[in-house]
Amino acid sequence: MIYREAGIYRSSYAADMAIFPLALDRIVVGVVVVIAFGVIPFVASGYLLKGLLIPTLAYALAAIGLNILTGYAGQLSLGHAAFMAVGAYGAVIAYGRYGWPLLLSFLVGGLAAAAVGAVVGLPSLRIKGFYLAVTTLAVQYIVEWGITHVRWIGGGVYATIDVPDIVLLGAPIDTGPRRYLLCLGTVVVLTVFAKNLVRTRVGRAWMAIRDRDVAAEIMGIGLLRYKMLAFVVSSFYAGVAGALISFCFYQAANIEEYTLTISIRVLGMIIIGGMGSLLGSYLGAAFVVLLPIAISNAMVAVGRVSGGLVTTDVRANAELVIFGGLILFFLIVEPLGLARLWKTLKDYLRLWPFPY
Amino acid sequence: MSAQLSIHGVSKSFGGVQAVSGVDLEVGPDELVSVIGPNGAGKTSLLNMVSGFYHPDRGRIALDGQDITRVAPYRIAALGVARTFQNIALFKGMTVLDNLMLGRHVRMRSGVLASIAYWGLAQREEVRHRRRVEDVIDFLRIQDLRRRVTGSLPYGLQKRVELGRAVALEPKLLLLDEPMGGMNQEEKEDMARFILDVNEEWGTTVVLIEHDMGVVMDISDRVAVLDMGQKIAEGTPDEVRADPRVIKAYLGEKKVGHPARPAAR
Amino acid sequence: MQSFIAWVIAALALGGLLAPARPGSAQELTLPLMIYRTGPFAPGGSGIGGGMEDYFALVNAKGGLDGITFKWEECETAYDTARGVECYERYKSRAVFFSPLSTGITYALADRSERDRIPLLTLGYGRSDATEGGTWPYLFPVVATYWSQASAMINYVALKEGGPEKIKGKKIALLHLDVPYGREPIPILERLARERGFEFRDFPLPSPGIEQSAAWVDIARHYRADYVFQWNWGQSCTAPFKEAQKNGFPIDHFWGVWWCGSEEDVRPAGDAATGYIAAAFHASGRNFPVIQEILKDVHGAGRGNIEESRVGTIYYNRGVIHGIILTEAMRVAIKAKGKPLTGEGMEYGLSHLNITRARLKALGADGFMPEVRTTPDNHGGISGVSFLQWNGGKWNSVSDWIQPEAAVVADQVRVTAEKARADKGKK
Amino acid sequence: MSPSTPLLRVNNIEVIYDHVILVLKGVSLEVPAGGVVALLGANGAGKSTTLKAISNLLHAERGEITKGSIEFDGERIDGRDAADLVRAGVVQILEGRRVFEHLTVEENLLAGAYTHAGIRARGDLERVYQYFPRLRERRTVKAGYVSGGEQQMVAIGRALMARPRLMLLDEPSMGLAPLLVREIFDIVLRLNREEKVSMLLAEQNASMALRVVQYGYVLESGRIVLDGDAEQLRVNEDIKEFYLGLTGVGRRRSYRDVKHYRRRKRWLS
Repeated sequence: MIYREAGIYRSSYAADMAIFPLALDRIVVGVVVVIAFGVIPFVASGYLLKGLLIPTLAYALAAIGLNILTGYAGQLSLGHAAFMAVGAYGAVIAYGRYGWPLLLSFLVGGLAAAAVGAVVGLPSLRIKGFYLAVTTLAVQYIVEWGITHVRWIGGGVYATIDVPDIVLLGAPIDTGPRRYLLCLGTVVVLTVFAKNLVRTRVGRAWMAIRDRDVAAEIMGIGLLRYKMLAFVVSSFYAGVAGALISFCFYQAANIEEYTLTISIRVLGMIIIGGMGSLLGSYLGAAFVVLLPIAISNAMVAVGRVSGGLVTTDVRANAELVIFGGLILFFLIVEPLGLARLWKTLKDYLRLWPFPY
Repeated sequence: MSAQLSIHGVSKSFGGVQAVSGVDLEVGPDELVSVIGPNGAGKTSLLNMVSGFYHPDRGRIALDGQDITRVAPYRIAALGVARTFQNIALFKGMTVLDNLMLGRHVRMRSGVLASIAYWGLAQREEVRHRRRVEDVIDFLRIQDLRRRVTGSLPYGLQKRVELGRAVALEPKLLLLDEPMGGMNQEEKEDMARFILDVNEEWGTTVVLIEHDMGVVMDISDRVAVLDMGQKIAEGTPDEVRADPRVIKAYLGEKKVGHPARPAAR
Repeated sequence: MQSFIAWVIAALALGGLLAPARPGSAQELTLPLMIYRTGPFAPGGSGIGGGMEDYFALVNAKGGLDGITFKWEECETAYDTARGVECYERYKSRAVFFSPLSTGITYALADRSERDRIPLLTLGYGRSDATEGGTWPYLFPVVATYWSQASAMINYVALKEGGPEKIKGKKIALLHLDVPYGREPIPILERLARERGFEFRDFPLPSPGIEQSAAWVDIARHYRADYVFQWNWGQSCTAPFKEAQKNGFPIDHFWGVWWCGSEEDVRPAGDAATGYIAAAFHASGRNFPVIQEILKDVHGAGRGNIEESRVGTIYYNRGVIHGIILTEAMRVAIKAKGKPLTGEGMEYGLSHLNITRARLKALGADGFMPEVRTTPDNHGGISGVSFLQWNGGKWNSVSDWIQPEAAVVADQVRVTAEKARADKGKK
Repeated sequence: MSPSTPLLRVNNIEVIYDHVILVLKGVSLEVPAGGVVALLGANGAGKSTTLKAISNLLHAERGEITKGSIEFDGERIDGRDAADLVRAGVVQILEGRRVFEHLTVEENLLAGAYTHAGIRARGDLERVYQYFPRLRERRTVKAGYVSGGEQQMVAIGRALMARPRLMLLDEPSMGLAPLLVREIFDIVLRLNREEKVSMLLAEQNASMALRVVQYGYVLESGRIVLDGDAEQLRVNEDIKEFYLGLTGVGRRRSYRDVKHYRRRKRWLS
């Protein structure tokens, strides 16, 4: 009975339709937001910010993008990294080469990715499931090829463009905390947008297509239009995520950081985190980005304690085995992802201490 | 009486099998017309052509005089045609409320940009349509199910929610494919009540496919009978019930409508 | 219950995340080493790591560097850039240098390292234009770059053909992964083709480059190349041997970049690889005093960091040359800037290297590696390149230190460095 | 086995979905050897869950039996895996005619014989075609393209191929035309008489079900609220009103006259 709903009344539809109708949820989220914006940047080490939190946030945004497409609209994609690459290069070119303002450059990156997404979305009317995934795979190769071979985009031999010093509205974004706040702000705003989108008309239309496309059509939802829209919005998010990764994390747009492996990793995030859940996108990104590092750190500790007994080779490989094992473990405990595990925990707390 | 839905000489074949051949049917405004016939007689195919899933090989379908023979399903929905499915086609991962709100889709306007900004246009629109949806919720007496995920609901309630989703569209023509299938007596009675209310009080034209002859004969204004893709009879329930061809093809020799009479076995 | 276990594991993992790193003592310098021991390229990472650590152990065994003994801590990058960045952030407060062992990680760290004043040693990888110290003050491709290597390969072709004039009209093919790394030598080879009068064509392989039969039919039957250079990585280095054999291409005219020149690259091909030639910026084998000392004082004392059987292999020796250059740079840094050693001191050390023949002799590394000289403006990258031939059992040196075309490389460096400066918004 | 031991005995079982949702709250029932028993009840009362608990198909829907026991032929079968149960002779025919749509009718039937491949299957196939001559005509047609009634026949025929001793039928009449409903029930009865297959039948169509069974249980909200032999149930006032749609005097009331309020049921659910 820790997590209570009883005694909470809602007197207007607007209140009933709020993102967090429960006061307790609102408090929890409020506290998290205050800590994330007001405490972490001031107390966290550069390592925590630059090595862990920034990549987690940026990948969470990428995962939200893929979740919109796959978790909400039900369209499989293996080309997500390609959209991220387009966003990264688009933003870096706009910012570095043409000197456009930072946020506008992010927007440019997102829109460039969205444009590619629209093209990729076209076949989705006729091609479904795995077949669609394979066509999106083609995008990965085409985008990689384009960026490496078209001089104007990739800038020549290295296909790598360095990000100049970041300035936002006159303020240099040069320290760990500032980069983190830029990243956090972007991701939070886009998360709120995504939440609004998925809880209203467009989002419902996507979920309808995901659940039963035939019935969606009969309710007046034009499949092509909404599938395309899902691709466009999803790749916009991926594009901005790619821009964040290159601006705040790698400080360069480098095509080798947006390979098929990354698409699969982001797909892993939403599977582990939970399909069709924004919270799950965060949890999944944290799981995939942080857990291997945590295990690696734990292994360093094992190395210190054991002296030379556990060799570095064994430790490095144990990391993979443990990480793989944990993925298996969590998916067996909760195939629907961490977000569902969280919900089950809440249900459990709602009834606690009674079993049913 | 000008027909609201008129079907003229409609034929459709699938891979050489003639599913529907040369069927005519006129349904007037506010009428409740049932289409009956054996499994595989072409009833659902006919419904699918009206709602735009299949386009007929021959023939013409018109809604309020407007030709909809080759119009896409989602545009037909926007013209005010809603339907339910034989095997329930609810959006199972979504709540009852969201399913019903989806019924309002064609009546709403918010696009991506209005939606992401939410507080403003989109919220006002959501609230406005939520009110209409609440009317449907009250009408179907499913107030306690608003937040339930439809996939977890029992079958009969799923059927009810599916009807609600169709009704939420405020259709002028409602197509129901076996709404009573798999229901017990009590649920059938409720469902019959809802269909009659939608038809009589809300003035919605209804085309109904149903196997339960008790229901069909009690609530229909007219009944059309299909067999092997062709219309073999049409008339008031009493006329149809007495038609020897209908008895042979569909109803069987025994008198229908009183299935409870214990048979001596 | 199940979820309870899950939470416990998660908590433990989190504990690992926050585990504090202990600082080293005054006489002990902890070196964080980025290594990759997992993934498809693990032989490279583990070999280089082992060689480097063995060399540091040798320095320790000899009493340390100016009283400082080394400790090292490995950070597994799994050859993944994000992991590399995390390693950097985790260890940067205690690091005086990093050696990322990955071009991707190098790109991602280039800016940070400059800001944090921690130099990056990128031996034989990374950006070739980083030799331009003005643009990249904290990047050190000290010995040789891809560009100097490519030009040295052309010079070696000329040598084999009997003189610079004899290369005229020869056909040279570049078989490469179609990724930035594989495309990197193209501008240099194109330019040299124009200047020296040979023909050049590149044959890109879509990643991962395992399927090469079509490319080889083109190279051997249609283009009829005289020499083929391969610029691949991992399995794509091994794939060509059978194809070359099938198409009747003379294997001693098939040469590899130094990342296609390890025992691990040729052994799986069996006889098909016998006669293959690969570039290197260090020697192979154990016949050098420095390696013998390691065998005696490190492995002999039970302090080896790798299976003894791998000592003297290509990747191992590449680790040793890392160790030598880092130690020499530290020596220069301490001499000029004193103790304690800092990243800035290390930057000074790496940009004032002068490893002469005499110094190499003293280190027991004469013939093991070329002479190396750096200045703040020129971070090296143009030392000699050696060529090794695989005889079916081991690599034999078949050349002297072949010099690259310093002028051509420098010109190319100037062009791209200018562009990079523009990207970065530097003047 | 003594004659008094029922073929199937479900003993006070409790089923929970998703660790938290209690669906069956102590259900007990018996099917005698050679008997035909009906399980009546509203949608969501737990009829399908009871059948799936018996054939151990719950885990696919994240359900589990937390209390009670199930005995078949005097042996505990709860927890035995579903394929094992099929070999032992317990076969379920799922609601909604789940046929393999992309296989032909005959391939569908043969799939039911996977527990005993080879020559025996041929003979069994012949036997199925005797009961369902219509399936013989359509043997090469993909099951996805045959009519709903024929699909139901395929589902029952497929179950028959496994040579069951107990068939669990979930809503065999759903979505079928009146003539077909009668045909299906006739075949079910013939199978019972001629093949000695015992039947447990979950049905909405109470009037039809009560005509063919010997005994019935009424399930509401996860509890058995009433049981008795078919004749008793047919005359029960509540059954008449809520399951058969009869007015107090035994006449069927019209769907047009249904009131918005109802008499309370006498059982407590």
